[in-house]
Amino acid sequence: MRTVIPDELKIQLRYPARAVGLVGAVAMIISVFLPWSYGHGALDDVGFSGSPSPLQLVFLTLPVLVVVLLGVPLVGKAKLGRWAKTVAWNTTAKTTAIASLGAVVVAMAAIAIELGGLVNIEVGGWVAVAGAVLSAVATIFLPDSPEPTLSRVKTARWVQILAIVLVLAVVLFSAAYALGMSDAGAFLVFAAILTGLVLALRQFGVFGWLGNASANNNRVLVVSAFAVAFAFPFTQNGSNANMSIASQVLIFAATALGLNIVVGLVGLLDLGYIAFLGAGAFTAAILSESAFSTVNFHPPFIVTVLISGTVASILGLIIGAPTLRVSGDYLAIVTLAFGEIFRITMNNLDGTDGPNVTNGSDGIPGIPDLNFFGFDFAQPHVIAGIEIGRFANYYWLMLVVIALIIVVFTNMNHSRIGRGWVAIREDELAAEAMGVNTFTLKLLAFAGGAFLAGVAGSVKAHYDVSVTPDQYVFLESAFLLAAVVLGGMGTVGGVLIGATILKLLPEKLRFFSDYRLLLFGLLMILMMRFRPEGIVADERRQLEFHDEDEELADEIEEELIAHHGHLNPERKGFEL
Amino acid sequence: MVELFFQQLINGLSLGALYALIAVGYTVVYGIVQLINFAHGEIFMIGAFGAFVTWMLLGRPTDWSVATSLLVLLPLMIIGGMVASVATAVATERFAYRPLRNAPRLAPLISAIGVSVFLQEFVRLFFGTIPFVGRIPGWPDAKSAVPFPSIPGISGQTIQLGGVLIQMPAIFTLGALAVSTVFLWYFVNRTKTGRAMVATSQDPDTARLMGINVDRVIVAAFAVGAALAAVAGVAHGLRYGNIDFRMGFLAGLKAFTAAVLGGIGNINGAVVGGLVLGLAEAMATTFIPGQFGSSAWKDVWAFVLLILVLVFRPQGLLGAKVVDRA
Amino acid sequence: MNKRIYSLAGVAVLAASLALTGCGARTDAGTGGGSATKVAKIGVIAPMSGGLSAMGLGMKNSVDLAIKQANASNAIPGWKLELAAEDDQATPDVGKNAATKLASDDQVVGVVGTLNSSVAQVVTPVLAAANIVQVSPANTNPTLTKGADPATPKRPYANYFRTCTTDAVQGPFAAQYLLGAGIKKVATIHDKKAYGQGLVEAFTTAFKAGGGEVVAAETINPDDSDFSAVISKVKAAGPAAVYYGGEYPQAGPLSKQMKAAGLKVPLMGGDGIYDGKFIELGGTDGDLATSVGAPVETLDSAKAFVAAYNAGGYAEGYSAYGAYAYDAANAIIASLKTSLASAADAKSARSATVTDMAKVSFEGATGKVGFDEWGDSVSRVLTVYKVDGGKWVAEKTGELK
Amino acid sequence: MTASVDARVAPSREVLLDARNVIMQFGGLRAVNDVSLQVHTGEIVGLIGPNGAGKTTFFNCLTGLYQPTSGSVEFSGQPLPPKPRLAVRAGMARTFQNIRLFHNMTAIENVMVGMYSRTKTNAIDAIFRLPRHRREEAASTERAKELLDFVGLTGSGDTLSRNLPYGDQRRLEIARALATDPKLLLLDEPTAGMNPQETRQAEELIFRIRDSGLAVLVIEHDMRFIFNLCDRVACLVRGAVLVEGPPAVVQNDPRVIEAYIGMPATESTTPNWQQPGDNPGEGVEDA
Repeated sequence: MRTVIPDELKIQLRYPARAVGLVGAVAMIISVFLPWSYGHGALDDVGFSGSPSPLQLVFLTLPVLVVVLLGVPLVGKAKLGRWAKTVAWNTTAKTTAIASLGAVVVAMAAIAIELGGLVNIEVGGWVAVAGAVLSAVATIFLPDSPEPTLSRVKTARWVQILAIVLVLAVVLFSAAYALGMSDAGAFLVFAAILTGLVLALRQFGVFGWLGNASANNNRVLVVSAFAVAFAFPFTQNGSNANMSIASQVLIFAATALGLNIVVGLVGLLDLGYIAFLGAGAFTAAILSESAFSTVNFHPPFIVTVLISGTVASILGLIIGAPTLRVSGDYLAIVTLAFGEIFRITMNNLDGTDGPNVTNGSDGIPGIPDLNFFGFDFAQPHVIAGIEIGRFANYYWLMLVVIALIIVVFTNMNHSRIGRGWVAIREDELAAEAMGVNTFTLKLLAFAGGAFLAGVAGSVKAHYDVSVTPDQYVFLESAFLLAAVVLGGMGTVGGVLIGATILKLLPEKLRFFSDYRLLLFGLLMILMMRFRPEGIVADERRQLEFHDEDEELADEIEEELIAHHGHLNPERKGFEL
Repeated sequence: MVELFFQQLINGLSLGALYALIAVGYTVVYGIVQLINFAHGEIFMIGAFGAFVTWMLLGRPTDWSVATSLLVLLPLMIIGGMVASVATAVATERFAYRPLRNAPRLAPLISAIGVSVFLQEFVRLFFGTIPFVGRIPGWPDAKSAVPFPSIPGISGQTIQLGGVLIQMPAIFTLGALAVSTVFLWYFVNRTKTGRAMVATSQDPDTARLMGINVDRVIVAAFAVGAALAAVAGVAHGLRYGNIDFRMGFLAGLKAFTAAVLGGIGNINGAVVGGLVLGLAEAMATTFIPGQFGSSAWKDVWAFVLLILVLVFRPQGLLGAKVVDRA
Repeated sequence: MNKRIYSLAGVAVLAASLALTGCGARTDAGTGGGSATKVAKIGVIAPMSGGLSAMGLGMKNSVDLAIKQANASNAIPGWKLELAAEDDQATPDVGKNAATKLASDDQVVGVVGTLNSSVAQVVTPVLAAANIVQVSPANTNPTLTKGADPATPKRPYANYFRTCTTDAVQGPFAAQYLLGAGIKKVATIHDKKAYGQGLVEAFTTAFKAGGGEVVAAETINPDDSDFSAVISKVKAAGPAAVYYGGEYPQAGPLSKQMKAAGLKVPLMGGDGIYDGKFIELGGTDGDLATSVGAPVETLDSAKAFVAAYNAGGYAEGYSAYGAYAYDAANAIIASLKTSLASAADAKSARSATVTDMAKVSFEGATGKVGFDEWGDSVSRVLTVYKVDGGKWVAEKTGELK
Repeated sequence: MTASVDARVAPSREVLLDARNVIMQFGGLRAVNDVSLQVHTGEIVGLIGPNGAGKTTFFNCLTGLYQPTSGSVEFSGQPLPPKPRLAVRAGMARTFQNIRLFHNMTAIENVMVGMYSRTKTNAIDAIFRLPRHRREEAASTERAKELLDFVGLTGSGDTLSRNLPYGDQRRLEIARALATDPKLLLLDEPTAGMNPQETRQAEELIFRIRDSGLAVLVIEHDMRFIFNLCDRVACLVRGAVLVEGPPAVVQNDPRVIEAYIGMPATESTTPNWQQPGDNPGEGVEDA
């Protein structure tokens, strides 16, 4: 964040700026204990004095952080020792102050909209606004700090592990908290606060350090991430509403991860990917014990999963074999056409326009719940005194599926095949000239991605109870692609985040649902324009999209070395 | 059976003419920037809505004489549609594609999907609305299909030729295609911009060195494609009697198929490809026996044709050069 | 010195905040805290955004009207009814989340919805698991009440009811009308969706049984705008009328293109095309539609509904299914009258509400409201409407035997 | 004109590459006109010629990128497979005139891609991390490091190839080609853009490659480089072999001198020795 204010002025004003910034932050802290609104219907009821709402308490972290960032340097550089340069005090203070202003503005806007007009904002709200403006403006006048070097700080292993666990715990509770919100305004304010915190911590250098810490403790990170995800249903107190959303997020994410192999690793644009999910779902539905099933063969689910994946990957081969030979641009359109062929065909195999396989547009409803050796997915189970309902059962199953997909994705990526894929993406002709079997590898990616989608589809069929062709339209393919693009092509974490955002936001912001697609289209355009590598950037991808940026190239190389040590194949990927 | 054949021939040709008019846009843009302008179907849709708006602004004339309708109303509507679609296409190029010209090939394609969804939704949500003010009284909203105005002398008029019934909108579409092709030929071969387009399509770098403003040429390509798409939009409205915000998706996909069929990058190819595709669809529904001859399968046959062409003759029927996009 | 200033400031702040404590403490401001009346909620699951939102919002408003009327007349003493509306965006995934949300709300005792049969297929199991009664004003797919196999009907979900009639009633009524009008040769076209296909199947069976001949049976793609190929084929068969199973967005253009292509015979359809928009999009004089119930003008209860709805100040019209939704809500309320009477809280009244539905019977906005052993509406009164002078005009009202 | 088989080569050396009467026709344009060339084991052969003489096209015919219109190419006594990657499997590796590294991969990854055709790990091995995967991965890493050392890129393994200096990129391309374990290495202008010192290093590197038992076929413009380096030189002009023989002979052949001094003006007017498909929008003018 660079501002136009001349450096000399900044140095002159550094003391008054710091003081004013502190006053503003303290004002924000005080405001939390004052009522923000006259009515009680706004956000999660911010109309009390002396007893802040949970949201206000969360908000409190921002001004407190500002106070710390502005206050600590006051104790003197000498006392801080090496910490004086390790973190970017001033710039982070500025980011945090601006973020608080953003959060306050969103909060006030929400109050005004929910209660009908700015008149509903009480004194606390105005104090918060004033404080936020004050501290934001003041911190802009602080001299810029040098780049933080926190990422290079060496710490003990247990500190790193502790930090990872802590971060994941915070993630878990924020997720649970955010999902539990019923008020869209409150959700937005929370999202604004969270975004602000993340930006501030990044500025502070925490993410660089965390990145290294997690690279050094890859396995700990992965295991604890799954532990946290596994623990999530226990935070829901038996409520199904959020678990239903959470399992849909997982199904969506699993499919997006499959697409990520094709788009993210090999660089093939597949616009009909939803068809593979559909193929898996239809196969599983037809093979299930549903009364509407059109065949008389009902194998156990484990077999069904494999058949579904296989059917999907055969479709992948059928569509891939002829088209992967032609250029990549055509592939996008051909896959799109294939997606349409799939949907129309499923619609037509109804006994009128073709053999009766899918019941046409009625689809196959009444698919029974899964039952693994007596474990009935339909029934709630009580574990540790907490009721775990139907959706949580599917959530856990999907978690296993996702874990599997991540293992496949990562292990393939860090292998001879993965290198071949990246080489194809970088320069297909050169790859072919170096002996890489480009066609087979592309086909493998296509069929493999389809297989994973088919597996996800087979679970989706049982989870959804009903499978109809109109669930598998082009727009869904576009959404999958958006999850990959938004999160970051070629990454696992990014795609998980992208999928979560794309599924969660519409659920939480239902009042906005009419504008959902409009924003979605706009988002795709803006992402491509301003951050094509996505939220979590894959190092290589970032370079491809910023081809001319040599500085970035050096930076990323440094990171690559820092993260992966150097090329030690044993440390990448997971053991099975 | 013979009558049915000729009837479907007419149906297929006029449907194909519609595809061809849209397909030209894909082909011209692809020839110059190697970009599949995924949002071109939406440009076609906006052309139709532009013509509709023109009609509304003219005071929704319904009782003009045949001569005035054909000589004044229809040309005005076509021009109105062109203004809307060309403006949209140029803006799209400027804001969504131009900044990505040196990005990896994936970027503009994804951006194009975004544009496509955005334009559809924009029309759906805001047609007949003034932002922050509200709906314009008396204007239909575009959330479902909007009835397209009838043009006296065309709408509902038919010509009987033996057992074959030819509808005037079909004749209009075929005529529009013929006129557009002549216009295009003239534009490409006889105007400075047109020749600059050809030069740029063959070697953009050299063209730039020769003093051709490549940016302008690209804009011109988008504009030409959009203008023809607007004509197609009017033809669609006359033919089917209504327009809606989703009409561009399938039509765009079919038109792209037509462009590939004829050989993408080849203008004549787009025209031929469109006509062939239209015929194939019409004939498939009539002459494929059994359940698979049902019209529910016609889109499938069109797309299967696309895949077959790509496998066996990727350069298309008229053999445009296929760029090795390795 | 510094410390002193800080503590002073702290005291000042504390004092200020105490002074502002006009709003009371967080603990004692509960949710209305009404001890006299308990709350029960009736949910609505319908598309409230997207292309079908007009119908969904009409449903929601009509249910709202029924609830307001019940509260005003104190229909269930000791209880206050509330509306809990959820958008399903006409997609199963979203609908399922909506149903799950309502099912986890202990105060919800019944749900009116959905509009789409495909959404009902995922919503009903969720509600069934929670024993919540569901009354759909619009689902016409027979399998929802009679199971997969029409030969051996089996009711899949005991909590599912509907106030609209199924395809099995409308199709035959249309067949009888056409036969009665002397038309023996028809072509059928449907849009392959559950509603249209069911309608055409029911129509075809009845029409053939009555001695008619179906000379062509075609289908169209729901998102098509070009019907010329189908029309050419149908025209070649020379029917005296075309029976169309589907909804007005396709039916209007289809009728228009039929007439333009020289196939100048009436197009007949079900309640899916009984809408002003059909005429706007190309429906021409002579086209026919069947709709459930007697015409609004002839039914006092219907007139009362329309008047109350218009007086309610809703922004959207009640649309095609408003009256059915109103009846559905009133059916639930009727059942609640007995089930809630003895219940301690809303949740415990859920199963009783389901069982009591069978006894519900009253004159609703669409005619007689009641349910048979499958949960289907017992009303079999239908009306044939005809486009005349650019308007729908009631042609014939009767009961299907 | 047909080039004759060079009789001076010791008979003990076997013929590795045997191209006979290769013709490559693009539409009306004959880019390679009846060229025959042999490369023996352990030999460095140079291919020179003015711009547009068809050198790279001929190269592409040898490596399976183009299918010659007529003529035959045999490698180790077998007909050359028609695909680049099969040519690589057969033992032929190449570099590119304009460097085509995988720019956003590290140097060592680039080299490991070169080993693709010599490794066997399949998807199942990779997913389940089976012993074969571990074994091959370890061996590949080891071998890649050796190769980097060999070409003089010790310690640059983790550098993104786009960040390497120009000369190092050329060397990395050679290392990547060597990773395919070839019998014959084809270098397309390996010293283009290099300074004299780098050129000397490259020369030395190519000698070392030859000494390790590989045959090398080099396209070059730098006459001094090629005459120092090669055992035999063929001069290609307008698609046909003009002279072939030991460097000293070719160097002094008046026709070669004439080709280089007298030709450039006429050659530059026919710059179309490329795949016709390079002109993407050619169809537009058809309208």
